[in-house]
Amino acid sequence: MADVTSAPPARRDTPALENPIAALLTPEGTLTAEGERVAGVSDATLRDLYRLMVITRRLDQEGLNLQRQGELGLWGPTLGHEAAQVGGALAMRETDWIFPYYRDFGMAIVRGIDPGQILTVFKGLRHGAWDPHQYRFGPFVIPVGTQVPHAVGFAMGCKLDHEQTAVLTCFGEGATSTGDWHEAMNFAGVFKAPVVFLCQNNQWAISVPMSEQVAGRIVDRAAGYGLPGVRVDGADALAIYAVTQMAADHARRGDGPYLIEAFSYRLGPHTTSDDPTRYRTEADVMPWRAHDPIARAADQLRKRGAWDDAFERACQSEADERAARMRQTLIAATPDHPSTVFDLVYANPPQTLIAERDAFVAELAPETPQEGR
Amino acid sequence: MADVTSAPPARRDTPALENPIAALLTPEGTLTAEGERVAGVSDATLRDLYRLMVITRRLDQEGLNLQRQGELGLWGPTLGHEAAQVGGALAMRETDWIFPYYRDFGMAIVRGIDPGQILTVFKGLRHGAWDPHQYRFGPFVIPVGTQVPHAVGFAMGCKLDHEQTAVLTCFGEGATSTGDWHEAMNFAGVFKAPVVFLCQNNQWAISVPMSEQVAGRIVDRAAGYGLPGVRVDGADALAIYAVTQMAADHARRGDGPYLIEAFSYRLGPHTTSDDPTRYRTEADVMPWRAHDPIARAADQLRKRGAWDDAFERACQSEADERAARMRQTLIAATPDHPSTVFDLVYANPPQTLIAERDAFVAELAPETPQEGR
Amino acid sequence: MATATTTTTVTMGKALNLALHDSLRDDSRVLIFGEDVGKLGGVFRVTDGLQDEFGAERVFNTPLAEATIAGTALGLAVKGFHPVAEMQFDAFSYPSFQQVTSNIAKYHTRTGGACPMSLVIRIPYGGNIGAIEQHSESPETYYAHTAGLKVVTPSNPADAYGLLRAAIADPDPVIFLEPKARYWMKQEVTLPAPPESIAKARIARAGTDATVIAYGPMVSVALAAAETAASEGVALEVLDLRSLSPIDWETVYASARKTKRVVVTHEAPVFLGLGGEIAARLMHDLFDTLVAPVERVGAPTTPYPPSRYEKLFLPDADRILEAVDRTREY
Amino acid sequence: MATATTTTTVTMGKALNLALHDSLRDDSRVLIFGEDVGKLGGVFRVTDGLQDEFGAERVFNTPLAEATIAGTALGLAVKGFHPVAEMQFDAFSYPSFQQVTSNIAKYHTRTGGACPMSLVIRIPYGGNIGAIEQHSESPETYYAHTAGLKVVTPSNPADAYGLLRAAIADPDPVIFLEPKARYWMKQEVTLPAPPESIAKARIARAGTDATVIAYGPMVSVALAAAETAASEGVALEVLDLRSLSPIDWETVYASARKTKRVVVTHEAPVFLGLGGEIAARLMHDLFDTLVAPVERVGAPTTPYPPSRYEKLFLPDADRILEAVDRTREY
Ligand SMILES: Cc1ncc(C[n+]2csc(CCOP(=O)(O)OP(=O)(O)O)c2C)c(N)n1
Ligand SMILES: Cc1ncc(C[n+]2csc(CCOP(=O)(O)OP(=O)(O)O)c2C)c(N)n1
Ligand SMILES: [Mg+2]
Ligand SMILES: [Mg+2]
Repeated sequence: MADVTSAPPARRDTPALENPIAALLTPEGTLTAEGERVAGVSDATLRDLYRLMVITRRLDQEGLNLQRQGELGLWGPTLGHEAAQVGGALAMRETDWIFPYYRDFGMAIVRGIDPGQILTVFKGLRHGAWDPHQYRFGPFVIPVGTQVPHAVGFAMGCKLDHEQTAVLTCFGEGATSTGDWHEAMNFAGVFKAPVVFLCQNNQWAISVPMSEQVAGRIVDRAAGYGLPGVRVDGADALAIYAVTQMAADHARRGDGPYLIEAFSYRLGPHTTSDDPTRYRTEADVMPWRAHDPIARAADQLRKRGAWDDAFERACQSEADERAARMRQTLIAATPDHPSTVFDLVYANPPQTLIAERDAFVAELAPETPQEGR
Repeated sequence: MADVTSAPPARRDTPALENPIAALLTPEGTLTAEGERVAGVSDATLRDLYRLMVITRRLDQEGLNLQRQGELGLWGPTLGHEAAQVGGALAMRETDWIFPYYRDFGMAIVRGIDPGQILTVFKGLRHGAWDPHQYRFGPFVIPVGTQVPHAVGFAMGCKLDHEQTAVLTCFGEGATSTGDWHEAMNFAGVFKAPVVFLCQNNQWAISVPMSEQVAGRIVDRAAGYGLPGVRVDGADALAIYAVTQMAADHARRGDGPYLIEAFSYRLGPHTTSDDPTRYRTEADVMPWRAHDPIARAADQLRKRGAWDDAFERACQSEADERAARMRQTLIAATPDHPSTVFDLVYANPPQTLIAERDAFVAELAPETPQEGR
Repeated sequence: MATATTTTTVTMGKALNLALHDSLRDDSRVLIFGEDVGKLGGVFRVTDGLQDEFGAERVFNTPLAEATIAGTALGLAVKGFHPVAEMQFDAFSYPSFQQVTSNIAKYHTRTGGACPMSLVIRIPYGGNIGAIEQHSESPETYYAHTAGLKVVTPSNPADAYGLLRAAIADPDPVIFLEPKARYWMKQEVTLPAPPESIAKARIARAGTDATVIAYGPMVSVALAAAETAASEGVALEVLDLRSLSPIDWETVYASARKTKRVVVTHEAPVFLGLGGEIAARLMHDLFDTLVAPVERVGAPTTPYPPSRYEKLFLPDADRILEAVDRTREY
Repeated sequence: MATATTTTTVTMGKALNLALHDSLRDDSRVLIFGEDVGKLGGVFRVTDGLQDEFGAERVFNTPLAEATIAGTALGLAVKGFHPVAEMQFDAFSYPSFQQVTSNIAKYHTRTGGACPMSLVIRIPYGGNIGAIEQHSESPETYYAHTAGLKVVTPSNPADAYGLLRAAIADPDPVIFLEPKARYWMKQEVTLPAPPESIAKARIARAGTDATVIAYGPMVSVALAAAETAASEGVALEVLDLRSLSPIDWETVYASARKTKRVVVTHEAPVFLGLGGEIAARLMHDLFDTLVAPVERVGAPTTPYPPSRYEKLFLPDADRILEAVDRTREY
């Protein structure tokens, strides 16, 4: 409140924002030589990034297949997001939390959540498929932008508990148009919450292009909250990993929130319900196909001499084998008893609901969930 | 959509923001000599600003008196806001629209709305007391920040109608924390709506100081929407008038929105229901008392040799005389028939409501509104 | 498109599209905006082709911000436009709740009648489409309980056209609820049809033994139930409310007086659903006329279930018929 | 403050303040935040002195952003805190409607029960305080219709203390509606009292001739009506619901069975108010027991009127007694 008692006119100018991380990036949002040195990402980690991106893409492709084969009601592809999701998630410590958005399949994989279980949500078996506490990974949240205040609240709690926990939350560029996003950014700044905001700017919100969605640049909004921010090449897992790790350290140190804009492109449809041919041409997409996270990581490994074909083959076969398991898990997944819907509403359910449940079950028998389909 | 088809990595950097208006201000937010020359505000206008501020303060004081005397249920003083309200409103053309917030009593006066009528709202006689179309002045809106999208929508309409109309909307610094404010800023930027955002930053939202309310600086948020913005000394009516006029021209020219942060201090209580002694000391307020819009304008007039005691006396007596009239109007104001509450809900009321109204009126008789109190 | 009437078979989605088209054509102040309503034509294609024909000034995408979609609609209404704003799905109208409840519903009052809110907010609602969470809700109680709004929902293509045109022509704010599971329902209609009154209910099927009151997606279910009942010699009257606020009590009472037995059904939870209001009022005013208590068939007091279970939770013809039996065996 | 019980006369505002105080003292995970809850102690002083005693880490002001007050409460609940968030007035809870309806009410389901929403949202509600627009609304239908929430409202200082402590202790999200016109109502109470069950109704006055069901601000009005009725030899039973979701049907039915005549009253509009749900259910289940239709006494279908007229619109003892007469003369 110092500014409140200061003599007029109170300027309260924020000192030119300290943002050493920005200095480690080229204008294109990749690491400078100096940046790569400072970040000190090991070959092993870079190989992990590559491996997990290959797996993510393969499982994502399998998700598409399963949807086409009628095993899933819906699928939202991550194609083009692999670097942001794998790089961002891998950069966080195990003890850190992640509040993802609905497209963060790749982050869930990094966190070790069984992808076959994740898919049961898109099969319509349940609204959420994992225990957030077990994986320190929040549920996929459908109302756009609304997970951002959750992450900030959780981060405020980490600060209250004097923990060294950082919180990562993700969202698309469309989410930055929501009031919740702004309110949460401001809260994070006011409470200096240890949260890293990772915007996965894929330039599309379903059919709405960035130019009809975002006034100005998302990265430039950080300064308006007195926060540092950088825009990173969304196809560069190494850069995203390094920047996210430094931003999380920044948050853990108590220096407050950080905004990262990972700039890439949504190569696939919004979801399997979408028909992009109605609003964009192959000519729009084409230049971005080359902008490939996996190829980029392979190059970086080659440059480091940390690449060999055996490794590539190993990644591929692990991916194929995981995809097969995911398919099995999904197809084997059986619905819970429909009464579960009642049981999950409250931790301490009222008698009235228990009575409704019993009446429901009585009416149900001998029907089975299958018939319910 | 050019950016969408551009080759990766699409930078879409906004060109360094053109902001010639900023160049006309000192770091303290007053006009530079050059600024005063460019703005070319006439002595007559400066005297108008002074006169209207004196009237505003006098009527505001009378509002306080009337509340203390039990004639009003509530009053929210404008003390400390005179420069922003009078300067901002006077800078707009008659054909321009203003979407005010609940504290904009001074703007309503500039627009020629009968202050005695305005007070009937705070007497509890009606929810709104003027025809927005007659004065090109929206109603006072109580839910904080929600008038900002209204202004942007109206401005989008002005653009669709190819009018040379600019729209001014006001709000406090607390309102900048709301989601609606952000969504509206972004809409304005995306649609290049001819709207001027005037933040009356009085450093308090009831008991919440700016430091617990706003992360970063409000003026710095403009750049995040690709918009120009300036912070002006909130006690300098001349500067606010000049900047608002230039910003409105900017908007009329089709160059899009502009953000002005008028930085001052809430010298009085939030409203007559508030008790500031619970959260701030006289020591907090004291330095700001000298920061007086009316004294400032008087100095500026003296410097220009455009000041004389006769003028000062004339302003005072006009203010006193207007205050007396306002009091008369308020005290004379009689409640409408309570059935008006039903009549105002719809333009095309359903039969069901008309029936409810008739039943209500039947039950009412022979009661009178007075007894209803 | 000519104004001469033509008879064609259209889906409800197409009927709504034609209503928007004809409104844009006939009134230059009509605007359409929302998320993805432009080139894509909306996720349900209800605005298909409208931007092409009427231009991006009158039919345009907005940023992802429902509160301000509603708030700018208010501002445009003050400017003299007739905005038709789209909320992409039921649950995604909730961010606009403050703008709709505290401003749009109250602006006519607040401005002493000087600023009528001649706008429409279109909301696809209801379940039964196998969707993920938050895409299948029935929010009608939230809106119908809010004085200052009008709430309308069609049950078939012909009504969809007539009611939407009437809603756009109405000077008050109309929440237009579109039963998304019926977007693909086909019907032969003569268009352009004269605008419907937005406040009138409709007897969808005449009967004498009991009245089933339904609206939106449940009307066709009620009609199916009536078919079955007929085959068992029971003549059900099916009443399509069409307007949820206000309710056309005249038509409701007339039917209830005639059949003396009433079932109300909706997808929304029974608790504080419209069925409660209708049942309370009917049993109050026709306490001695009704021979059985009014039955309600709706959802239990839970969030909308995962889609795999939705058919078990949604009211179906069987549950409606069981309710009818309860009124008849009473 | 000692935990030995003491009997004192307190206002409802003070009782709520003590409940917050004792919850902060007894459970280190309890947090209090919202607009102006810090030094000011809230615009109604319900949080008076709490920041001084428990520090600005556990009792703090937030920016003016209700959606994120609710959203951060969710995040803090996941972190294992028990947030007690304040919305400054009824109508100012609407910006949080999406967070409350789509996230807080559904998070327990969405996380398979792993993340209970052990939080309370306090909302001063109701009219009768001579306030300007948007400070006098009764939003209970919006919340009670939303599955996944619990909705509670006290009518007197003793219940205010007990119910708030129980709400904070409950593992589910509780919308705690505080009848602001009763903040200054005094009562002698013994504190700390054992936490109330949050789901039990209460017979505020026993009677035999008719039951008046009320809650929050209307209970004292109903009791006044009962006094008047008594002087005329009519014994009214007054039932205080206390919990609006779930409703304690057992207690409601027992009273209705006994008196066979029921009036429900609330400040909210009659249309889709709780009275409709209660009337529909009572007349359905006790169709042959009730000797008269259930009467509803509430607000007409208009926005809350300017304060000068509010007394004419608010249900009062006379209108309740007229309704009672209708049930007795039926
Ligand atoms: C509040 C809300 N409004 C609308 C929707 C419908 N919707 C789902 S995803 C989406 C686009 C989101 O775009 P973006 O934030 O850029 O994320 P992306 O899908 O591109 O990764 C929309 C409009 C929603 N889920 N929530
Ligand atoms: C949405 C909403 N939340 C809370 C309130 C209660 N309230 C009225 S004014 C106010 C403070 C506003 O502060 P600011 O925006 O800085 O404007 P000022 O009153 O200081 O001029 C609050 C919290 C409200 N009116 N609307
Ligand atoms: Mg996107
Ligand atoms: Mg302020």
